[in-house]
Amino acid sequence: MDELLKILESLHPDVDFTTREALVDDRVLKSFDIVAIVSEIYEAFGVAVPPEEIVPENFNSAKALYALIERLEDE
Amino acid sequence: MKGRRWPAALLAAVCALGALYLAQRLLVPKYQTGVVEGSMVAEYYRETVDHDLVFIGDCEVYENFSPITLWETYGISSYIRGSAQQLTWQSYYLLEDTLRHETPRAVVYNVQALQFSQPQSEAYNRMTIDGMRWGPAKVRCILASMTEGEHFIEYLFPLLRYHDRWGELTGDDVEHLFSKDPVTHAGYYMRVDVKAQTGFPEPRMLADYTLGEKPMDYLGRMADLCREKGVELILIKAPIEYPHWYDEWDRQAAAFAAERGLTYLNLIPLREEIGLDMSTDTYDAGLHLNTGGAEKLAAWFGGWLLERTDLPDRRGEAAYDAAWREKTDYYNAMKERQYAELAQYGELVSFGANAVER
Amino acid sequence: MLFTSYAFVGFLALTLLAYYLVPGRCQWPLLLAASYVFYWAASPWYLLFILVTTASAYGVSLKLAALSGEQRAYLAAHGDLTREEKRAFRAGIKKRKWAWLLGCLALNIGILAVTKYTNFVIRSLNALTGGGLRPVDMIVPMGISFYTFQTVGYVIDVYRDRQPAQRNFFKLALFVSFFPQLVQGPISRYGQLSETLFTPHRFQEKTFSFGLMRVLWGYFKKVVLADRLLPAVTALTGDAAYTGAYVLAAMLFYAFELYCDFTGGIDITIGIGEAMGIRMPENFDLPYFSKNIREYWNRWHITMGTWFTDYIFYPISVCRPMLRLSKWSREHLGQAVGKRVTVYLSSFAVWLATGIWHGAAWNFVAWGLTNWAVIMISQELEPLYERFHRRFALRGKAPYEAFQVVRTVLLMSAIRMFDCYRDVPLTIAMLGSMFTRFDPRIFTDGSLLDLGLDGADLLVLGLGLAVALAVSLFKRKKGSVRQALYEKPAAVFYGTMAALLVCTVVFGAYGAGYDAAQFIYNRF
Amino acid sequence: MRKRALTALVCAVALACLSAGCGSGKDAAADGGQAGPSSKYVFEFKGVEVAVNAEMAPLAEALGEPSDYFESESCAFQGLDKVYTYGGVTVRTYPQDGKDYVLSVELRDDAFPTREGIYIGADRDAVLEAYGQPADETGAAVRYVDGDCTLAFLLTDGTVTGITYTSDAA
Repeated sequence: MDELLKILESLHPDVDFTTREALVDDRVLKSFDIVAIVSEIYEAFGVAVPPEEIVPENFNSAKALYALIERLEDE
Repeated sequence: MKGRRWPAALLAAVCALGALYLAQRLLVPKYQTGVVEGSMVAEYYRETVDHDLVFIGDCEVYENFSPITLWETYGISSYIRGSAQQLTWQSYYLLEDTLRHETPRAVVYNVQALQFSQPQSEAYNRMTIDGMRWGPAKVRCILASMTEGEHFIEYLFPLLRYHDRWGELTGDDVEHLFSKDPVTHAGYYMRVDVKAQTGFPEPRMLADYTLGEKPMDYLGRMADLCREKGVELILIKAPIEYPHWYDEWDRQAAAFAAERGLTYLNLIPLREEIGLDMSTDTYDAGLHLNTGGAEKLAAWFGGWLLERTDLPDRRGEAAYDAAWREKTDYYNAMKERQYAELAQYGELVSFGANAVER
Repeated sequence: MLFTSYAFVGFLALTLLAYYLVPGRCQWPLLLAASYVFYWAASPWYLLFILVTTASAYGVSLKLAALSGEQRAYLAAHGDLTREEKRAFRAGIKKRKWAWLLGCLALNIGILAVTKYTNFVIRSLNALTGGGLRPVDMIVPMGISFYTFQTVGYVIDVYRDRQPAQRNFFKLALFVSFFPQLVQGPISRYGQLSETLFTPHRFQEKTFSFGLMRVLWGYFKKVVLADRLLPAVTALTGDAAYTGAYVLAAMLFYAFELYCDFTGGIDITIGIGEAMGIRMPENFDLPYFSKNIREYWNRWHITMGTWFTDYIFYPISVCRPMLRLSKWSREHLGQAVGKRVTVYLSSFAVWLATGIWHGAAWNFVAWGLTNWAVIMISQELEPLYERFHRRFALRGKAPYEAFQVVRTVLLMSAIRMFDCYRDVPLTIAMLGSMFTRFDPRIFTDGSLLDLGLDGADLLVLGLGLAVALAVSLFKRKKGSVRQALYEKPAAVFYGTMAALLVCTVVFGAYGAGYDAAQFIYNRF
Repeated sequence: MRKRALTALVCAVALACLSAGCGSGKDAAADGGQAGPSSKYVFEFKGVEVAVNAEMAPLAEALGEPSDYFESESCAFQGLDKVYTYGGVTVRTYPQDGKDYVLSVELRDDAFPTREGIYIGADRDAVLEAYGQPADETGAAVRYVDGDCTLAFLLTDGTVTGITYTSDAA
């Protein structure tokens, strides 16, 4: 989780990712950010997020994103 | 909430329709000065007396025959149902329309338009058709006449056609919002000025001199309709040489008349007998007669007509006398006005081309 | 039937009437019939194309759903499998699903490509080789880009298990052919549109009148504003002699024309839906108030943008080769390049596709790639802006925001000239002439009156655009104009509607003297 | 795997386009149809191309003073119909939106041939040899149609006595 937060904060240092719950809906994360996050995740966790998982529900909060990573690692 | 909203909706709808109606009255051209040809067809419906003789055709009737002369000389009550470039099928439907209102003894049709097999221009269509009263004849006339890009609904709601005129409205449009002044004399368009005929260019060479199927078909329908109603149909060609009336066309018109047992009279070779002098009797170098010419032609033609057709002399019948007196007065007044303008300016200023607001 | 034809207005009135007269369960079949009549009226041949698309999407989506069901059932029944065994099974199913999806995509994108791009390829080949291949006479079904995208989106959603497959063929057929959006979008997602498309709707005064108001507003923008601007745009872009300040005039005229044309058309579309209780996605969010070009593309033709993002941008940028490329670049070319490579390549592909989607011609490719370049440049300049803002604290200040908005509109309008002049070198020369031959006197000496618009036209345009601007400003500050009117006495609401109708009929640029103008986006 | 194919698909489209070179032609389909000549049958004399439906004003200037000129106001002032005569060549115009366009060109004598080399006085077979199969033929005329122009050779006893180019648009 800490590693994920580090990735997110490197993109938007001014955002508190531990509390925000609607990162996509509030347009904090845009498509370019999402692509960057996915490639960072691939690098850090070895998990490739498939396009069908790129939905707001999975990217709206750091927690949801972390849950996604865990689920993908499991599958 | 709903119960209280629908009256407002209804009211708004009524207001919108009212505004559109007013806009339509305002924006549809009035054809009161300059281009008066657009008023001709509707003017017929103001007539108070019946007509024993009705002319049907294009400018070759409404500029070349003076019904006032026919009245004054022979007591013939006549009317010209003509409009600018009135096509044969339009003439047929106007005949149908006329015969719904009255049954004259004779109808004179001028054959010049037989050369057109296609609608020629949207502007002429509108001038001819817009003035017609609604009925099956008008509907069929529209359907037969529409050029590419015209829509029936634009005849039903002329606002859709003329909505764009708000930039070119004139005093006429406001003044004649609800009423129009007469512009013709029993359908006759008066011009007293003179411009001598000097000559015409060589006639166009045509690859095919056959008159079109569509106009000939409608001519046939005219003949059928007249026979059915017991009206004598007489075909004429006005004594005008331009646009050229080819011998080939003349033969076809004559053949049609012979086949149907009708009279066909080409007036071009009879000009001398009629007494027409194309250096003084035309206002536009020979394309149309002026009033002097139209009176001469009417006088001659009335005499010719009475030799073969029984047309009553209506003089002395009170209703006719009253109606024609009014017409004659208006005719004479306009004539005086035109002569006055000619004397003062050397040309007409409130009639014809000079009065067209562009 | 163009939206602006008498025939369509009559068709729409009849459809709306019938819609509320038939029982609720017959409403969607009625819409399907109406949509097919609408499409048939354009050309009976088109029906063949749309039926092929519908049938392939129907069959493939059912197959995809069946395969997903098989996977679920198998995994549920075999809870004792190891992770590797599960993975292997999933991979097997996925492979089969992918084959079906690819076949469906190949067929539909193939039809789109062949009908729309054959002549483009032939012309380009001829230009390259000097050859004399004859362009072929190709049927291009109306709205094919829109309905193909919409249908393909649905199939991919089923493939991704985001969307259950529609088992009723006729319902799917309605989704593909729904007439208001058939010719120019918006590109709806199945999940969203199906919520309201098939359900029965009772007549409700508010939704119906809101819909009608929006339809009228759309017509107003299209026939009063866009079509009245058209002659000037045609004159300015049709003659290369209009250089310098005229290019600026052309940019602005076209910007307004395109805006009024496209948003007007979409307002008509969405308004028709609203009047029937059907919700379609919004396609615009006050695009000309955007502060930068990326924001502009999030607010202009939104459904196309999100479609490209979801179905092209993401799949390309998160595919394994791309991820590996990104990793490799970081290791070998450094962090700076590594971070950028994915976004650069994927967005390049997206903008290339966007350009080609707009038109089968090089000027559209140039247009798309210029957009891409500008977005990338502004992305790179971001840190610079940050420093600038920290220094001067202008962010959020009204004059600075106004400057940003004007800058974005001008920039977008300039890029759009590729689409206007339809010739890449000419466009560049014309835009260049603005800097070498700018003569501002044309705006005041009456030169603009020689473009086919007289003083009265300009007056109507000025007033009309002012109204449109006021509506936009209100929307930006306070939200829905219709809602605000609705809260006033009913006479105000319906009076506005009546006034809108009368103004559109009287001041619209339609009928004799005007060529029936297609909606610009009908071409795509 | 699947994404790779999708990438490949997009790349293939891109490649197909790029490899086609960078010729930039005007998109003909999107150009609005404008009034104007659109026929291969064009008469040329005195070094001026006189096509039907072409605007007359510049042609009249190029052709110089006509040997005869006639104009007539059409009914209800819908514009002037004009007839220009240049020796044996007659050019007629029709008005539209305030401008005059060529309605027809007529050749009456053998001073000028058609572009394809037919003079007044040629025989029918020479016409067919020069122009190919006609659109229709009567005893009195051989007609060819292309675009908005009908070209007619008027025959008397198998000899061309008149040649007309006529607009089908007006």
